[in-house]
Amino acid sequence: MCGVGQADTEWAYIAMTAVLSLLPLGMMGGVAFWLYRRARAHALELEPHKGRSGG
Amino acid sequence: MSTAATLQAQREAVRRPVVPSAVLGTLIFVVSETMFFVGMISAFTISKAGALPGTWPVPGQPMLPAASTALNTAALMLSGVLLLVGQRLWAKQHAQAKFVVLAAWALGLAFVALQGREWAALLSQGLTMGSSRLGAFFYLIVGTHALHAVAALVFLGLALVQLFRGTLKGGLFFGAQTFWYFVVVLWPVIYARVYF
Amino acid sequence: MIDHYVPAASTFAPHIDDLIILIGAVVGFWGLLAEVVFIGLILKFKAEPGVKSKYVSGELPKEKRWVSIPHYATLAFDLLILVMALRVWHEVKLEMPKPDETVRVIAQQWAWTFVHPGADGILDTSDDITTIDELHVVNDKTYQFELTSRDVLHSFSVPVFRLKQDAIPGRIIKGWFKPTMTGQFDIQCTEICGIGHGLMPARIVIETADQHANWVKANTALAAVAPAAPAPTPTPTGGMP
Amino acid sequence: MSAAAATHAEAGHHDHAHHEPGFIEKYLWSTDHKMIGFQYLFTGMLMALVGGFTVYAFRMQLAFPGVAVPGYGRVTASDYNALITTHGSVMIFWVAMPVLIAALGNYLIPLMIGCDDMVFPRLNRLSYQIFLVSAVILMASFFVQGGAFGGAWTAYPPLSAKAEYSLTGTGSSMWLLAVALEFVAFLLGGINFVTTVMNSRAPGMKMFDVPMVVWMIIIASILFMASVGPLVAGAVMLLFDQNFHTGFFDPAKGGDPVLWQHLFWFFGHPEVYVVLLPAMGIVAEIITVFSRKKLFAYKTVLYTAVGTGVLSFFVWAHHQFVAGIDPRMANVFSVTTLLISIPVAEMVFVYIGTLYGGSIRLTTPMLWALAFIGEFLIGGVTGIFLGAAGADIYFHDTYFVIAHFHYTFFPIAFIAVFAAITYWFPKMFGRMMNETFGKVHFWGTIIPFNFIFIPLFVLGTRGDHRRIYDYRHFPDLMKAGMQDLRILATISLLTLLAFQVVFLVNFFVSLKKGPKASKNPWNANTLEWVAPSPPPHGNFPEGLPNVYRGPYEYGHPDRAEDYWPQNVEGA
Repeated sequence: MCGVGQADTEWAYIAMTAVLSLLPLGMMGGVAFWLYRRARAHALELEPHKGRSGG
Repeated sequence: MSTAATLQAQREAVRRPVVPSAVLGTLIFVVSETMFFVGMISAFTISKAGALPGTWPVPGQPMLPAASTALNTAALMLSGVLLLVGQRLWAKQHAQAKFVVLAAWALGLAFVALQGREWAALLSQGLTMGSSRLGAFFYLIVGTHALHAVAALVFLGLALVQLFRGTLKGGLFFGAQTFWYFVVVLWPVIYARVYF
Repeated sequence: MIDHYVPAASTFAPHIDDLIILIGAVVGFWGLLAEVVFIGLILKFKAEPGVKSKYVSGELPKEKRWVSIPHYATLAFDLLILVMALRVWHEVKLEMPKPDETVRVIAQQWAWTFVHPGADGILDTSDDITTIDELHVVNDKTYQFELTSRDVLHSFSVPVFRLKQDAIPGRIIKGWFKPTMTGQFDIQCTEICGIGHGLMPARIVIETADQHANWVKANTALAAVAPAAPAPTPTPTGGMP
Repeated sequence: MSAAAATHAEAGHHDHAHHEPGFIEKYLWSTDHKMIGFQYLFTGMLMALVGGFTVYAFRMQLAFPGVAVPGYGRVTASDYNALITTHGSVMIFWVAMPVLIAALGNYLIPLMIGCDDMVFPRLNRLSYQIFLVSAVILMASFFVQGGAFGGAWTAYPPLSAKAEYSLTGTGSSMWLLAVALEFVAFLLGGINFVTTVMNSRAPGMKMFDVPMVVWMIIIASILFMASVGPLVAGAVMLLFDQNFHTGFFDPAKGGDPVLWQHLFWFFGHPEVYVVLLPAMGIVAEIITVFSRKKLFAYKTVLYTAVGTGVLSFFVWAHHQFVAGIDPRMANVFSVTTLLISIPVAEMVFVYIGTLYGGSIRLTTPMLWALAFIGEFLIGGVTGIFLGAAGADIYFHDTYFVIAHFHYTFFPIAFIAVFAAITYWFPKMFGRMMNETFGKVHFWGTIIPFNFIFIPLFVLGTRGDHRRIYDYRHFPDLMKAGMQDLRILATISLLTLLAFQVVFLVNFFVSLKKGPKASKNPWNANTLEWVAPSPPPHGNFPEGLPNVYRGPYEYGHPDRAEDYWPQNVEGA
């Protein structure tokens, strides 16, 4: 195998790739899901305080 | 002018949002901020992993005081918990709420002060931004966190003043709280990654 | 197609060319088809007085087929391209055949330094030959190169080999090539490296074993008696076969 | 009084002696979303002139090396680097982003979702002000010692980190500061967009009644906000490296130069989709209106946009195949890169499908929108060559790459924007643009555009590499015909630039003298056409519209007219 720099940084790069790519998607997905649930609750005219703990 | 009045009424009718705009705006801001910190922390991780054997911890440079920082960490965590309690009490319009929030704020201030003392000690031992990679990353990450902590304390302080005057509105309190929780939750991650 | 203009002078160069032609054929066909359908639809459905447009939501499965079938076609052809592309990638960048010789390539602002192993074929011995902006290799020999940089990022690109690799200060990056044709060609720096980036041309000289031996001899002798008599710089001959 | 007069005054900068009180409050300190949109639009247009001038200067140098360029003078090696760097950064960060997202987002979002303004109008004003400061800093960097930054728009360290390498110490810090400020500006704007669409939609407007362009701007804003953090972190680190002698990216101090590339491209690739999606949205609006057709599979378009956004987080290392990363990473990133072609291709199929059975009117906006699809398709398919790791070894950093991304970015930043301006001009300024001039400008842009970049594809396959100011040093790159191709590209560029004068004349003359536009000159469905042209402060003087249906009900069989506005009641 060739082209590799320091072998020790490999895992760090891979971990960074995974974290950097997945975290924003997870966060955005989480916010979107929470909003979706809030919106549904809202539409059903449930109590407005119901979803408060999520904030 | 009656058209203006109807418009206003209509807007009120339209804007019955799922979540208050302030909440949503702050939330999105926090997501971006998280990515900002994650960028720095992952840069640090890579840099640390790429260090040649024997160069980490940096020879001749002081070790980060992980043990004494545990105290700061505890102060910050407690502050976060107290603020959560304060929020609950405030929501129930409990009279004690303001004192709990004040305690949370004071603990936050203590955290910043203790961090400042730690920085002074490290600087006097020769750890500066230019002295080594550890120093550079330490002051960058912890410094950015400290700036956020100070900003959050300012907002929380404003909310606190209004709380004591009895004029506090939900928007400011919520924004300041969210920001403070962000600072609190972020710290253990930084502590675990940078100090050890 | 490409080797008509840029000779293919390494063992893997024809494979990269074939890959490019394969991709060209696949995406060329589908891209052209899409353009034809697209322009055809514009011409066919130009507004005419009294003709109302069709009401198609595109949500029915029957209508969605028009999108989903090309979608699976895209997937299938993507997979084909991927398999071919990664095979070539592995050959060039991941496999490392046992080298006959190793050369060191050092980039800096704004010149290339090449360290040849000399007569003994081993680097870091006293008979190493160091040249500036000129790399001498032997046809049909497998070379490993050790690439590094002294200051900023550079990129070691030999178009006739279809080879490219960035040089990074503080790291030694290894790679390989095996020339298949003699001649002199460009080496280019393809990563912007400051104001002299356009002034970093080097040449690669691919010689026969005899020519190379002569060149090594001349340069070793030159190195040994350097202060005494500067021998004329050997001009390696060689041309396109 | 009218928005048209306002923007004219702002664009001309000669109306200072104006009788209306509070010029600054009205035009520069306004919190009205439309005014902020215009501020972004005109700043973007001004910056496009800067981007156009830089490309003129360096293309002339490439075609006629060493000859003094008329209007610029001799292009030295350091000038050349500064020019290409400025061209790249200006066109992406100060033209494509502000016009597509900030200008059109600000102008269109409140109008299209039927509300009176953004939810955080003062945040919006602050966003523009920060953006303006960033543009001023960038332009000022031309006049400091050493000149503007010349390390390419990707700013790879160590070249960008140390003044002794780049020779533009101040210039590179200013460049970095400008880019970081610009990101802060768009972050504020993005928060505003998402919150507004979530919370201020007109009564009755469900999420699936939101016009596609609004969706696309929202998805793009979310992508931007989620990906920009690491780059801002990197920018701060690089600024420290430049000015405080830290060694984050300096190998001599144990830093890692490749780290910057990761932080940069982690943002840099989603950025491509950040500008692509709004352009796709604009095209969706225009092709439905002018082919009088419902958008083919609205939800599919939406899902492919979300899918593109999600995948865009996993493709960034394809810019680094030969940059010294672990070569095994290419396996993963080749796969993801080719996978992202699927949702994008599907979006194009959907648009082509929308044309089927339509009643197509080839007005100027429609021509631009169709040209976008046709040209972007070429940009898309040529990307496959670069995503396939094996072929990228050869093509990386050649003119093939340049031609490829200009076939995507030119349609995004110019073709789609011209489509948008010609389409929404009647709404923005209350007057119609001239169709003949519009068509002359269209053909005068599209034809030379192809003749600029097709030669570059050929040059790229012949090994011509990027960012070289004088090819005469490379014997293999001066072989028969290669210089002719460079000259052809440059002459085509000159033609293209010349035809932009037609646009500017058409734009400013129509602004003053064009025939008055009615409320809904194109018979479109979306809510902005319910407001007067141009809309007054507060947008809907007759009250906010109620929404009864989706935005693309064209050619409905139950209706006599072939359109059915969203706010018109009916079974």
